[in-house]
Amino acid sequence: MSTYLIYSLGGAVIFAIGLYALLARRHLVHKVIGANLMGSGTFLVLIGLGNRAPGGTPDPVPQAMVLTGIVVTVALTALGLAITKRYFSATGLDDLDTDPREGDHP
Amino acid sequence: MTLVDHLPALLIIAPLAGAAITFVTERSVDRIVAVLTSIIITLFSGMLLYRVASGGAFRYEIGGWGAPIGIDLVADGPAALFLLLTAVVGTAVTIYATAYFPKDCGTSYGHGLFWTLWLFMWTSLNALFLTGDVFNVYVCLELIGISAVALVTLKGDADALRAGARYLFASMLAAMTYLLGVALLYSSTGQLDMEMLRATLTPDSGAATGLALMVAALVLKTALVPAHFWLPTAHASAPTPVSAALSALVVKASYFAILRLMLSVMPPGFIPGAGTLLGILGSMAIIWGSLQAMRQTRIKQWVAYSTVAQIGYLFIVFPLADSGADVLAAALGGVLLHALSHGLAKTALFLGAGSLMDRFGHNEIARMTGAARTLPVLTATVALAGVTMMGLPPSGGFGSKWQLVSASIGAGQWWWALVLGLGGLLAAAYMFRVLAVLLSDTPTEVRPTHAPVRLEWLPLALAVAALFFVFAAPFVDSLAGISTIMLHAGVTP
Amino acid sequence: MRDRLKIMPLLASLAALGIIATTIIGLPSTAPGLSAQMNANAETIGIKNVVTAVLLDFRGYDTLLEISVLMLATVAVLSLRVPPSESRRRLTGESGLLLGSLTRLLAPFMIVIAGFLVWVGSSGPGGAFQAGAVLGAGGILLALAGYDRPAWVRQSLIRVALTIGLLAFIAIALLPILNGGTLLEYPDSARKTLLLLLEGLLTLSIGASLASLFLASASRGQDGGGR
Amino acid sequence: MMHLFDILLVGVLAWIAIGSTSEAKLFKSIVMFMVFGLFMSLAWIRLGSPDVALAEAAIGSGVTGALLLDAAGHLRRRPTPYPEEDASSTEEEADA
Repeated sequence: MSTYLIYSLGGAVIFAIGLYALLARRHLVHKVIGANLMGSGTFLVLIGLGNRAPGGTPDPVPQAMVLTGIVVTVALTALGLAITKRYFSATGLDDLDTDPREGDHP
Repeated sequence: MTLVDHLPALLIIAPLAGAAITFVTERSVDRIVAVLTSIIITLFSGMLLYRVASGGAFRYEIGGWGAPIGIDLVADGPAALFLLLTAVVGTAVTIYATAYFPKDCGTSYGHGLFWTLWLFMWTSLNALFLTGDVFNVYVCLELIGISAVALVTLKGDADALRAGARYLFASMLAAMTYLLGVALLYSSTGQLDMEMLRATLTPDSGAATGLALMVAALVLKTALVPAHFWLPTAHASAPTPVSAALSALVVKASYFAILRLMLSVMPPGFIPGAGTLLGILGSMAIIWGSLQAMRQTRIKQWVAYSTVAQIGYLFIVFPLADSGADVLAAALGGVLLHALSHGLAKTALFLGAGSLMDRFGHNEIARMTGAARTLPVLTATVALAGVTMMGLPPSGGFGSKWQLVSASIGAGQWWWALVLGLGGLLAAAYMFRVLAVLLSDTPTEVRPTHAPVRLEWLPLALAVAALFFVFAAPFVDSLAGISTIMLHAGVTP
Repeated sequence: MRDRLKIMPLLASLAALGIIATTIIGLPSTAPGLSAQMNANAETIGIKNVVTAVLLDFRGYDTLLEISVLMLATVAVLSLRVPPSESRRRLTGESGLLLGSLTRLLAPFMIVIAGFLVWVGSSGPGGAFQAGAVLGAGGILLALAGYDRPAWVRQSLIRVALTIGLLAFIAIALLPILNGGTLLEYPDSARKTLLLLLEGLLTLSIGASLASLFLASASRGQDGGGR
Repeated sequence: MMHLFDILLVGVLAWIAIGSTSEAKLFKSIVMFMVFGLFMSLAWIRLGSPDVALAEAAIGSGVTGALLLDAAGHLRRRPTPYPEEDASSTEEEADA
C-alpha cells in the first residue's frame, strides 16, 4: 500500500464523516463543522492523489487549488456562523428543524 | 489587440471594480455607481454578442499562458447570449432596486450593503458564463453562492435567515461535492481546461465519477427536482429585486455549467444514462413544480414554484443530445431560447408580484381580488408573463417548446413532447388560478403609493419583450451553433 | 442532547465513501498531472517555489477571484451584523490574563513571521497566502485578548483598506492590457517587480480580510468578542 | 515504518473527525475540530506540501477555530426577545 493511497482514502473517509454531519446533525454549528470536514477530506484526496507524480515531487497544481480552497472555505464558514448567530438572536433557535413560528422551543 | 478582444476580461472586471467602489462610497452614490456599471456592462455585452455573431467564438488567455498552464475565458454564442440576458435583467433589477431600497435604510436591509453584494453577484455570474476552466468554475460558484445567500438574508427577519441558512448549506454541500469531482477528474486526466479535457478524455472510471459528482453538485445548485428543497423559501423570502435575479439568472448560471460539462466536455454516452436521467428529472420538475405552484396561497411562493417547473424544460436537451447534429441544434436552440425568454418573463413576474405585494400590503393571492381595475399595469404584467410561462405564441416560451418538440420527434423520443405539452397545460392551470383572482369583479383596497412609476412599467416592458421573443429564435439558433457544444454531435463550429 | 443515528444520511455518506474509494483505488499509481509543464514554466520565469508561481502567475485569475470571495464574505458578514439595540446587551468581555500577556508577546512575533514568509515565498515554502493567514490570525488573537481596536482602526478604515487592496489588484491585472498583453500578463521585464508588489499586497489584504471577517462578525461594541 | 505512521495519522484524523461531529457538547466539538486542523498540518507536511501546512495551521485551525468559538460563545447566551425583533416577528405573522 503506497502513501498516496493511505491519505487519499483517508480523505474519502473524512469527506463521508463530514457529509453525515452536514446532513444529520441538527445544530447549525455542527453542520458548519461537517462542511469543513468535507472540505478537508476533499483537500486530502486532491493532494494525496497529486503525490503520484514520478520523481517524488508532488504536483503543484493541487496544492494551489487546496490553498484557494482553504481560503474559500473559511469565507463560507464565517458566513454560515454569522447567519447562525443572527438566527439565534432572532428566534432563540440553533437548528433549522424547529419552525420558529411554532414557538415553545427549549 | 483592440478593446473588443478584451471584452471577456472587462465584463468581469467592470462589475468587480463597481462592487469594490460601492463598499466605500456613500449610499446615495452607491446607486449611481451601480447604474453606471450596469450601463457599461450592457454596452460591453452587446458588443461581445456582435463580435461573436460576426467573427465567431474566441478564447481569451488570461496571463498570456494559455491552457493548460493558465486559465482561458471562452466567448462563444451561448455565453454571449447568457451575458446579454444577465445585462438586460441585471439593468432592470438595478433600476427597480433604486426605487425599492430606501436611500437611508439604517440597519434594516443589511446595513445598506445591497449594492456591493449585488455587483459581486453580477461579477460572479459573468465570470461563470465566460470561464473555460473547471476549477475556476468552483471559485465562481462560491462567489455566486455567498453573494446569493447574503442577498437572501438581507431583510434579516427569521424567515429570511432560515431560508438563507438552508440555501447556504445546500451551497456548501454542492461546492464540496463539485470540488471532490474536480479532484477525481484532474487526478485521472491531468487537465482542468474544458477544451483540453474534451481532447484527453478517455473512457475510464476516474473521469466519469469525477464528472458525475460535478454534474450532481451543479444539479443541486440549479434546484432541479428532487434537489429543489431550498429554492422556494430562498427565492420567496428575498427582497423582490433579489428574487428576480435569483430566479432569472442564478439558477441558470449553474445550469450553464452543466451544459458545458455534459455537452462541451463529455463525448456522447460518456456516462451511460446520464442524459436520460437528467431528462426524467427535468420532466418531474415540470410536473411537480407546476402542481406545487397550483397549491400556493402566497404570491411569491407561487412564482418561486413556477421557477422550479420552468427549470425542468432546460434539461430536456440532454436526452436528445446524442441523436445527431440536427436534433442537437434544434434542442440547444430551444433550451437557450427558453432560458432567455424565461429569464425576461420571470423577472417581470417577480418584479410584478413584488409590486402587487407592496400595493396590497400582504402576500396572499386570495385577497388580491380586482387588481385588474385598481392596478391594471401590474395585472397586465402578470398576464403577459404568463403567456411565456404557458408557451403560447408568439412568446419565446412557445418558440422554445416548438423546437424541443420537433427535436424530440426527430430523435424518435416522442415522450418528451408529451411532457412538454402537459407542462404547458399545467402552467395554464396555475397561471389562470391567480389571474382569475386578479381579474375578478370585487375590488379590494390598495395602498396609495409614492413609489416611482418605474416599479410598474419596468416589469411590463420585460413581459412584453418576452411575449414577442419568438422572433429572436433564428438569431438565437445561429448563435447556439457558434460553440464547442456542437462538437458533441461531430459538427465543427 | 445527542442526535440519534439517522439512516438516510448514513446511507448517503456510505454510498459516497464507496464510490470515491473505489474510484481512487482504480486510479493508476503514477500520474504526472501538469507538474512537468508547471515546473518548466516556473523555471523560465525564475520563481523557485512552483506553488507560488501557480497561484500568482499561471492561475493568478483564480487568486483575483479568491480575494474577491474574501472581501465578499466580509461584506456579507457585515450585512448580517446584529442590530445595535441588541449589541448593547453584550456580556462585558473579560479576557484571560494569560491570553492577554501571551498575545502581547506573540503579536509582534507573528508580524515578523508574516514578513519572513513573504520573503522566503519565492524560493522555499511560504508566500502571500500563508503570510496573510498568519497576519490575520495575529489580528484575531489581538481581538480575542480583549485589545480595544485603536481609535484609528474604525470600520470605515477597514472598508477603505479592503477596497484599496482589491482595486490595486485590479489595477495590476489591467496594467498589462495597456502594454499590449492580456489581463494579468506580466511583461518579462517587470514580472519580478509586479509579482513582489502583488505578494505584499496580497499578504496585507488576505490578513486584513481574515481579521475583519472575524471582527465584523464578533464586533459587539469594542470588545471584539473577547470571552 | 513510515506507512505505519501514515496509517496511524489517518486513523487519528478520522477518529477526531468522528469525535468532533458526534460530540454533544459544542465547545468540545470545536476544540476537537481545532486539534483536527493541527493533525491535518502534519499530514500536509508528510505529503510534501509545507505551503498548505502553513495555511492549514493558520486558517483551518486558527481562524476557523476562533470563528467557531465566537459563535459558540454567542449561542450560549439565552436571548430574551428584543423590542425590535418582536416587532418584526409579529409583522411576519401578519404576512403569513
